[in-house]
Amino acid sequence: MTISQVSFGSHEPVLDVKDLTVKYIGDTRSTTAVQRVSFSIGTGEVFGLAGESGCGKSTIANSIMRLLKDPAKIAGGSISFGGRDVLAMSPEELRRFRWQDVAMVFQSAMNSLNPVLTIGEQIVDIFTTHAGYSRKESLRRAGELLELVRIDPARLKSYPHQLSGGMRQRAVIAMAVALKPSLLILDEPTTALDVVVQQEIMAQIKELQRELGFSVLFITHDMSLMVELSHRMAVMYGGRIVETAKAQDVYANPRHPYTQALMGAFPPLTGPRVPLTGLPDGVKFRNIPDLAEVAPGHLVAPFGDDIPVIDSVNLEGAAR
Amino acid sequence: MSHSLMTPSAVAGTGTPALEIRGLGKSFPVGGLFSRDSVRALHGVDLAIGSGEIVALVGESGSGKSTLARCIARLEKPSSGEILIDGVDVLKRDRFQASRAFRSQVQMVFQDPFGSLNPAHRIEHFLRRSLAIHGKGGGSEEATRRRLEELMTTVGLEADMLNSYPHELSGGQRQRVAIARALAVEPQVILADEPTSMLDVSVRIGVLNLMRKLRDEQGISMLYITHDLASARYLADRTAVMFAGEPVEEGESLDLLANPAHPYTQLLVSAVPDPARAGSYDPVRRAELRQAVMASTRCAFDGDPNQPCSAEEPVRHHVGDPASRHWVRCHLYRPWAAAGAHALASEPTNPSHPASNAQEEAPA
Amino acid sequence: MRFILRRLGFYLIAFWASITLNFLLPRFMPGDPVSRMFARSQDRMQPEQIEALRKLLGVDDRPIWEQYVDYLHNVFTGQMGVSISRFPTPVTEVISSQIGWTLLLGGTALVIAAVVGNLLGILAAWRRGGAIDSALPPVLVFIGSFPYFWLAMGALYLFGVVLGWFPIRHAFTDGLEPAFTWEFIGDVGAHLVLPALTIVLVSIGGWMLGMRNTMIATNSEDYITMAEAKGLRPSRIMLRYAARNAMLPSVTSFGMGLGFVVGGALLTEVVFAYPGVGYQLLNAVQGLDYPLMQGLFLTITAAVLLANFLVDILYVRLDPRVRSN
Amino acid sequence: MTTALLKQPTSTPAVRKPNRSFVHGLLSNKKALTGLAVMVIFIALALLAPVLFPGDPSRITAMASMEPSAEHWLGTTAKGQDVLALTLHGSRSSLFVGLTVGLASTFIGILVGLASAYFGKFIDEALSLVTNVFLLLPGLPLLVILAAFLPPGLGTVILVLVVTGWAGSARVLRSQALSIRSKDFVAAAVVSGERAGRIMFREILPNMASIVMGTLLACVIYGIGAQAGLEFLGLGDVSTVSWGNNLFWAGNEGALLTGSWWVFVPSGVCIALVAFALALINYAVDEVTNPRLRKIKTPQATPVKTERSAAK
Repeated sequence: MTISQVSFGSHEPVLDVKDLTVKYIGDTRSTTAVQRVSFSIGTGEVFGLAGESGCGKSTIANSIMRLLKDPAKIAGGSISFGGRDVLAMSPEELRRFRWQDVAMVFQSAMNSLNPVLTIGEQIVDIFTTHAGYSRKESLRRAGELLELVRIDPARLKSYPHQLSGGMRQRAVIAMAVALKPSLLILDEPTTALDVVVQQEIMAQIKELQRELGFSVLFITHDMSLMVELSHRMAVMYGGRIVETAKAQDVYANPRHPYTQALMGAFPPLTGPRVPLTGLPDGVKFRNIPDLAEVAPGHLVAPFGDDIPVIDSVNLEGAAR
Repeated sequence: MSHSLMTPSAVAGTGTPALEIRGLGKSFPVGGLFSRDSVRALHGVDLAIGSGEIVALVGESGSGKSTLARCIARLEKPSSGEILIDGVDVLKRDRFQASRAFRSQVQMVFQDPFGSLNPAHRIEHFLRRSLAIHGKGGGSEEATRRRLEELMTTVGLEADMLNSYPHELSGGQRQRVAIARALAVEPQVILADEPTSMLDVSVRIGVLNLMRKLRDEQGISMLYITHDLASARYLADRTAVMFAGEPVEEGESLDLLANPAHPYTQLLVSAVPDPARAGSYDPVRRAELRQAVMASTRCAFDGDPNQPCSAEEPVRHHVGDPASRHWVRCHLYRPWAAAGAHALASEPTNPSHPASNAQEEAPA
Repeated sequence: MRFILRRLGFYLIAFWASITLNFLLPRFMPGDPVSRMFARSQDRMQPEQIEALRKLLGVDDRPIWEQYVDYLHNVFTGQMGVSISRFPTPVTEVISSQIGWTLLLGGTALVIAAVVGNLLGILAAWRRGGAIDSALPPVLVFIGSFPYFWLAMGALYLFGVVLGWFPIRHAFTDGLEPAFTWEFIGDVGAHLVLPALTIVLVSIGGWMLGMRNTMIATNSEDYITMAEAKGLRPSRIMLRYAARNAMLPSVTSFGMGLGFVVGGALLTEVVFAYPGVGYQLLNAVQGLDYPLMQGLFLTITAAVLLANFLVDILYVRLDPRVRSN
Repeated sequence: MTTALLKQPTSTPAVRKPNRSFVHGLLSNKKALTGLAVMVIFIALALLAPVLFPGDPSRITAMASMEPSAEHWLGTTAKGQDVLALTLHGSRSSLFVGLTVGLASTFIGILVGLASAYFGKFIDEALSLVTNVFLLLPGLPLLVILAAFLPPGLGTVILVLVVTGWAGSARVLRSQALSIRSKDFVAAAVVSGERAGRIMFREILPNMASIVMGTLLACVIYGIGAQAGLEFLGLGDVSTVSWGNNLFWAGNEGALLTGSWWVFVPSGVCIALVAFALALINYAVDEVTNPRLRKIKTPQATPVKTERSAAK
């Protein structure tokens, strides 16, 4: 199976994930969280990964940064970044790779900031560790970073709890671009925020991306947001990619029934009210096959005409 | 699918509303036992829900919409105001604790289906208790059993799930159980506090459709609380917008979201991602709106003596066709400008306004 | 600031409660123990001393609230009466000559146990399944299961009587004049080893496991993952991100632990005849010396409350979230 | 549309009560099993003591201060009592007091905790204040004072231990009850018209099973240890045979100074073993309910090193 290279940016992929498989090794049995997932992201491209909770999208993000914790283990496949094998990096190489090459914005800014250190200290940490700047120089640059995301540099002395949710997430974004990484992973960066703030954060990220030219791996369950922001996107279900194409193509012409259900889950804000259905409760897809190309750059996991792929279970929420 | 999507509730609008709220206010004390400070969460809320009508209450977190629901459900004690069910003020009727009579009239569905079902009990327990408390079991064990199975079928679940524990069900299924539990007491009004926000996106619509079906088939009135404008538009006949503890705009859902009159509503509408409107984002326009509204803790013009808002309470203006029930409460609204693009454009905000350089301020 | 004031108010209430308890005990206990005491020691006392003690302990015909006001007044002016067992020394004098030894013993043991225990806990949590994590906890929990006094007796027997490495009783050698000389300080140190060691041994396991469990919880916080993603050095993540946060509950239990250490020190003092307030308290109980008992209890309570207050102030320094609200 | 796909008959799932998996987890935990085994042995010995050593264990049966021998397995005291008989009979009082104190303290803790959490506001403020005051008053000195004023006896010992011991459990149970109180299912029960008592005991309490058990174990440990301490100081009921009293007499008769370690060791080791066994069960309860604390398995040979160790 190949992903055809319809990258938005250059043809040289920044990130190339091939057949990635991640397993959770349990006491008695193991579950596969991600199964043979492949995709690549070109320079300056925004690649979206959509799917619902538990579909494995965050696991992929953590695999790329190699942040998986027990009992999750990468059981197969490869991740290469700018031609380097991420999975073969030594601890020291890995430490340098993190944040300098790939930075990440986590879902909840409240939880991803250390509550007992000031924002300033947490930014300075990055500079002193990676760039070897003096404390004073680091502080100066930290101030500049905050200005970049339109936060008053005086806020360097604030603790996370003293900032509003939106400000905290902007501070995290400032941290993420501190070392000008070539890839930024956004793991549901706005789910905890209100729409108005969400809109501003996304605008901020777009602006920074235009300015600094990094690539983005954008993870969300909000299809509308994803279609608005991404160049290309993939839809995940049960640890597999079920469909991948240009975002506008997915929006205009979703092929897989699951993608259609996701699209149908967001009623439009304009036009007439039409009945939508979404996916019935307890419906599950099983044994999703590998992707096949249905149109140039549009790959879909095959499903039978009579859709036998769906069966009903009532225990799917048990492992939330 | 025979949903009456195109007919926004013919039943609504006449007779005594099923639920009416007048001047409801709620303040929370802050600080310790001896502190007299308080935070105003709700202020002078008026709202009416006709029988068989679905009204959506939209707003961001902190706008007071959940507090309102909890006050109506009498999980919180309102500081002032009246709650009328069929024209009777229930706050006066049972003053200290909500009576069972009240509980059988108003039910609530909570946001988190993983938190609203006690993990220690089987599904049957929840429904059986609701039936037993309010004497809706039908007298005999057989009748109760039949009623239980009927309830499960109504919400689209298999009857044999009655034996399951909540952790064996998916989020969507649990929320259906929560709805069945509310239905069991045969209430007049169901308050649904963000019933879909914790569910997987693909099953959200299913729960909304179920709510609509219950309204259509059983004539239950609903207050649908959400931050999701699109789902409010999809489900509700009317929509009210909450801002800083007060409803600031209300109207037929389609009309309101197509022609938002209050700057806050405009801001909300413009912030919703909608691929169909891709590219409609206008930073200048947004900055203007943002400047006008700011963080949702208070109106930007509150406290500015030059603004009429601070000097006097804003009054309601009708928006558009006088026959419509669309109103807005904002001094900036100019009825004569309604014919134009949007009301705010005719009144450019002053750049030196004190709020203009205040980003969202941190909570103190 | 508000937090500190609230805590201060709470400690005052707690202290008031213990004074009231002290006031009520001799007045409402069955069997009239106070009369027994007077019967035993009346001949040694002056009539006015007896009168004062009667009032203090409630053998008194005045209305109860009047007695109460009087009692409060006495406590706050330091009039705690005279000790019976060490007649005619005033209670305050007896206590002040002994509190220092308890502070030395309890303080040393507490600080060593808390510091070492917490460090071990940090290391155990950071290297889950490593040597420290798997071997140490069961051993420490087992040692911690022994009663303070039993371990003290065992240590006394083994290292004092059999091996003769350490002195077996008192805080310093009899006949040695207390002074700031190396000889005296060394002597005090030698007397301190066994009692302090036994308290440390019994209490260290609790510190270690407490810290380990909090640290494990902290390690799964998002900000630790974020710190790792930032590519910070592991030692920095462990200390400034994980341990710095995990120590907050430990600081709170440090305050709570004080009360237990005072209790443990009491038993240990008894075994080693260490001249602290605990040993004195037992002597007072055995000698039916109620004034001294009351004085000692109030002093111990006050010390524990004060120490807790200091810990609160420290907590405010350590947790910025408390500071701002 | 997709409704046709839902026609799958849902087989009735093997229903498993959540609490059952807790018990199951406990029984498959090595720590818990060890602890339970030790406790079973001690309880059996305590029950069998009158059969094994009929009559008053404190009567003088042999020469004084005899070393352990075939006749007296654990030797004799300075008075000539059989140490084994004293130890076995002592377990009866110690276990009884420990269990009684544990149950009573936990019961008070449950009442205070539930009332505090459910009613909140003024009731919570008042109860918390009382709890915290009791928690802060130094335990053993308070014990000593109380024991000194009250008439001696087993009842006094139990009363005094409950008075000083309930606050700790109340605090733990309150905070747990508080977090359950804020769950939506409690609000849902209120909305459905349930009464306060039923909500407290049928909705909140069942979810606290593991923490109640942990508190109970901790209280029993406290009861046994504090009773021993009190008796060692001579403040207990000196006429009963218990581990604490055995140690009190051992100290009084100078067992250590004469080198009769066999008088002093058994009761102390018994206290430690029981406390250790209970602590083991307690830690096992923690581990079963908090999966993060479980022991990490030795990583299997996988092509990629574990992420965590690679990160260091």
